[in-house]
Amino acid sequence: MAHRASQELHDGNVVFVGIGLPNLACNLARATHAPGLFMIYESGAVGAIPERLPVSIGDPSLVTDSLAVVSQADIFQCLLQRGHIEVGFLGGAQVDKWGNINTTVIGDYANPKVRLPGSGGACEIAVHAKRLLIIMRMSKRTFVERCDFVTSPGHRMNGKSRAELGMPGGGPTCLITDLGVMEFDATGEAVLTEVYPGVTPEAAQAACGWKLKVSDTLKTASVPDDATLRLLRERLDPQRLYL
Amino acid sequence: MAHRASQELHDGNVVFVGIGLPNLACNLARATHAPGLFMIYESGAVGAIPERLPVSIGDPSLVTDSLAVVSQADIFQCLLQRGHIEVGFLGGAQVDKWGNINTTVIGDYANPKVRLPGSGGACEIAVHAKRLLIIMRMSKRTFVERCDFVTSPGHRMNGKSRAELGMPGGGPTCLITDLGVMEFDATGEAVLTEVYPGVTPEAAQAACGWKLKVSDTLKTASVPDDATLRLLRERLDPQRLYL
Amino acid sequence: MSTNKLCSMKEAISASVKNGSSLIIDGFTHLICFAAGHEIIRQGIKDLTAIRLTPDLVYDQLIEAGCVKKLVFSWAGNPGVGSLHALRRRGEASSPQRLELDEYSHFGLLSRFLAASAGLPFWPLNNYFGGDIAQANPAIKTVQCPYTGQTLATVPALHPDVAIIHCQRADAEGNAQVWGLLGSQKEVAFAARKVIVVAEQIVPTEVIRRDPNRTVVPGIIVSHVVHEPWGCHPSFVQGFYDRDNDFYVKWEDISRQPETYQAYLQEFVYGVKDRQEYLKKLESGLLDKLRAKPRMSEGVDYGY
Amino acid sequence: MSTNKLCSMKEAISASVKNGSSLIIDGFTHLICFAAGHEIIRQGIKDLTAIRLTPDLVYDQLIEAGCVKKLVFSWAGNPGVGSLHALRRRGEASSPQRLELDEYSHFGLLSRFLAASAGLPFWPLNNYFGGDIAQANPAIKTVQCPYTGQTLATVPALHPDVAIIHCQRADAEGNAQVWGLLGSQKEVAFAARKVIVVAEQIVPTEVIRRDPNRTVVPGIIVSHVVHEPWGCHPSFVQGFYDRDNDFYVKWEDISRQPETYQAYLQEFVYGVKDRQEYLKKLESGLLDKLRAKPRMSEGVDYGY
Repeated sequence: MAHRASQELHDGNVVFVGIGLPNLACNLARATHAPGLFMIYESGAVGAIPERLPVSIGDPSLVTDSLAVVSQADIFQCLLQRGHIEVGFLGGAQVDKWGNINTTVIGDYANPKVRLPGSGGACEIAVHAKRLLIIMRMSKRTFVERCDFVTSPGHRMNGKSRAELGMPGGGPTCLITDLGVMEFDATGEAVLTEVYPGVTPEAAQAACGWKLKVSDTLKTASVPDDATLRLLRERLDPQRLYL
Repeated sequence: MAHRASQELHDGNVVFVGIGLPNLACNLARATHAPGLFMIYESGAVGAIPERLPVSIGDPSLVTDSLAVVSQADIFQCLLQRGHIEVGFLGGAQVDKWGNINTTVIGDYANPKVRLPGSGGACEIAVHAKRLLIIMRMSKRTFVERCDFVTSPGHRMNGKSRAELGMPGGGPTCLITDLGVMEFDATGEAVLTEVYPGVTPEAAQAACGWKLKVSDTLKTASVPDDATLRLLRERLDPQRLYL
Repeated sequence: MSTNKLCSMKEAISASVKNGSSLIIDGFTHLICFAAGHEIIRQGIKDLTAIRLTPDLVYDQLIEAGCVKKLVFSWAGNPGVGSLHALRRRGEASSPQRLELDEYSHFGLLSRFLAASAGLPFWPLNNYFGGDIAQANPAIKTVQCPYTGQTLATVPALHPDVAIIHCQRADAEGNAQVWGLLGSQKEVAFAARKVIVVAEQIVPTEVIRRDPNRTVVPGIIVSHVVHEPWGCHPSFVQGFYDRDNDFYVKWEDISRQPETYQAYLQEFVYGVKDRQEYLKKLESGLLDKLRAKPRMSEGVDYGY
Repeated sequence: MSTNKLCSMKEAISASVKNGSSLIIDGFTHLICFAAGHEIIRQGIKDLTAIRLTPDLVYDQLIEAGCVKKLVFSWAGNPGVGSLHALRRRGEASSPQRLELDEYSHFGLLSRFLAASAGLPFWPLNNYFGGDIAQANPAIKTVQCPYTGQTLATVPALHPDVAIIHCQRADAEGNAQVWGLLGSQKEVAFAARKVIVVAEQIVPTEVIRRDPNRTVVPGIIVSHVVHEPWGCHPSFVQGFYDRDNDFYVKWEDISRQPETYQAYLQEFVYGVKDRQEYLKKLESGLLDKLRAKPRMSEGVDYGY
């Protein structure tokens, strides 16, 4: 997933980097095809070039040798809300076919079955990033018909589109899973466009809680070559924090 | 005037220092009875201890050895609007009996006879400072029944009091002139409370465009002693920028 | 007016934090003052409204110790590792002692500090369209732009009773300098009614004055100054010590069960009288391992 | 993606500033880029909307040279000395060529930059009660706080077409570091559609990275970078050169009469091809007199 996600990051893109797999994918892209990937962290690091894989988005290695360190007010107001973030990158506990994401609660908000961490910066990233990448493992429990709580809005909320709601950012463009990749069609619905070698569309449907649209031109998703695998395992995440 | 004004500044006061005579008065207070006067300049210098008399409120001597240098947004939002400024200090081209000040135009705003510099930070200082000192030379031309333009509000504007307008600061407490000193009574009107030696209330009235209230207990204003004069002339303003 | 505000952590907390206070121990992964949280637990302060974007392990410990009535937050987890288990136990439907939660996104809660620090009653932000955060929290309202007619979200100003700000260095008057991640320290300090500055180093005022652009909190808004080296462990202080990532990982196991959690508090919080004793209890060699390898910036010229 | 944006002042101005552009050459007494203003005059650009809290001598020169149609400002004078005479001649009732004025207080105009830099359409401020500024300017409106019902003033976001930001040092990508007075440089840069960074020193990116907390403008929002030592004279650059206060005093006499004013422009602006030639025309010994006496700060530790 980290490898496939990294391919969505182009050299020179300004990326708002989240914790976990997004972090790994960004650092992989930077070590391979996108050395000029410009990484911004909600902790305040701008143009970070961490020497080690940052364990948290506030790791000291993000500060040392970054181009700028600014207040969180500047991150959210002057960079994100002002429209300077090209790519946002989120994961979650639930996602629906419109790319709405839940990281708040499983069950009822007032009386939750499981209390999750909450939004952090996810909601505003989903609102403002020019394009949003979502990275999540597939299962019927996580790819749901309707999120218990919409923390971060996707393409369509209670029947209303982003345009109708006046939302500035572009919304999700790519949903990267462990079985394949979905893109979003003109109505804002996720369409399976790639599967990993050996994965069938039926297997993807079996791990998805909604009736999955499948592209007519389904492709095979690219997998990492040996060099990339070595890079991931030996240099980028030797402690296997995310792999 | 600088000497008399300096006496309104108490040790430890947090003062928002304006250009010209206020600047000189603050530096005099700091050199005499108020060494801990805490000077903030709208340019961003906080806790400045200038080695020379700053020619402008953005002089480099305000930066060197100050306690903090902050953005102007922080000056106006976090320090002034947040209520941390105890004393503001303004001059002007016209003042009325309520302490309203004009530094914008003489004549009609759209077609002025004389175009003055404008507000700068004066309006917001008048709105937010806990107490405001005004320092101006008296004449019928400058102490007027009604200002041509109210740049910085005093105690009463178009018949409305500060309380009625919901204004946070305390308003003018002291109007220091070259003939004497006025304080403001409960209705917000200026009352002559002190005159310099040799000045009569009649002389003050002759230089004032409104019918001047005079205190029953009119006092003689303090004048600088020789040491203070020497300090002003030789050390604080040797180039006679303001004297 | 030079005033010496130096005191011990014990004095600063007992003078400022009361039962029922609203409190923020700020820091965004960086500069989280665990020493202050532990002292609050030792003093047995109750019914706190605990505020922070990212209630970290130290807030979870305050919750486990029974100090907290209400949590105001935007992301509650053990970053990169797992959950905050005391919070989780008190946040789910099955919990007998439910915590009051007041929940935002980062930008939303930050905006509450921005409003308060700027002396305004509210702050506008272009956010919360269509999602459920604004539905779940009635404090999030809207305002219409008087120019474009556009509807924007608003949050109300939040003025904590006490803010605790850790910094690299401060003078005895509380002029505090910070570098590396700034989080929302300036905003939180100006938002609060009372500010406690905790510093790795107490320096003469001349050191502060030599580099005034580094001052994040001016002493005029500070009431107490505490000298507490290593006061942030297991969090970090840029230029002083690294984040103790191993501890954050181990915490997942310690905190999962109430028994091991309480045992930890007994040993490392109740069982010590102050930060110095806490540091002595850490495994030998740990502080040396975490101590920062120097990476000095150069000075700049403030002359004229 | 390392992009080299270095070019001459001539190239930066001709690529960015057009007839009818809205423009801000920022700086609050500190870091006012006279070199940029002079180049705009030489290029004969017309109908500018010139924006700044404090239109200084350089804006007055732009007005005298006929480049400006509209001035957006909050305090227009020669600080500590007198008037801006070109502006005054075009601002009073008797003037044949009246300038359009859009006038605020400092806080008001600054708030227009704050709104724009934050990507919001307006900014609220607690100001303008009872006075005439809001009466005279219809752009100042009000909004009601959704929590307290309190009425606050608002100003609309202002996005200049071009912002010119002078700094002590920048790299070739426009990552700009500033110390001393910060004015509203960060806000103005983020507010603008296009940013030109002018630097006393161009440094390798490694120098910027060694002290990231000093970066005020990140290169990702910068389109052109100009190396222009002494580009602010007679204004000043902390750590490089002092304000030429004698010039500001002499200016009162030079600018009072259109004849002497035009003669000055002929000699020092039209009569030179660039900043280097301007510097050569200054009285000998002046630069040495103004050069800053060093007052170095110490470095801080960014290690971990």
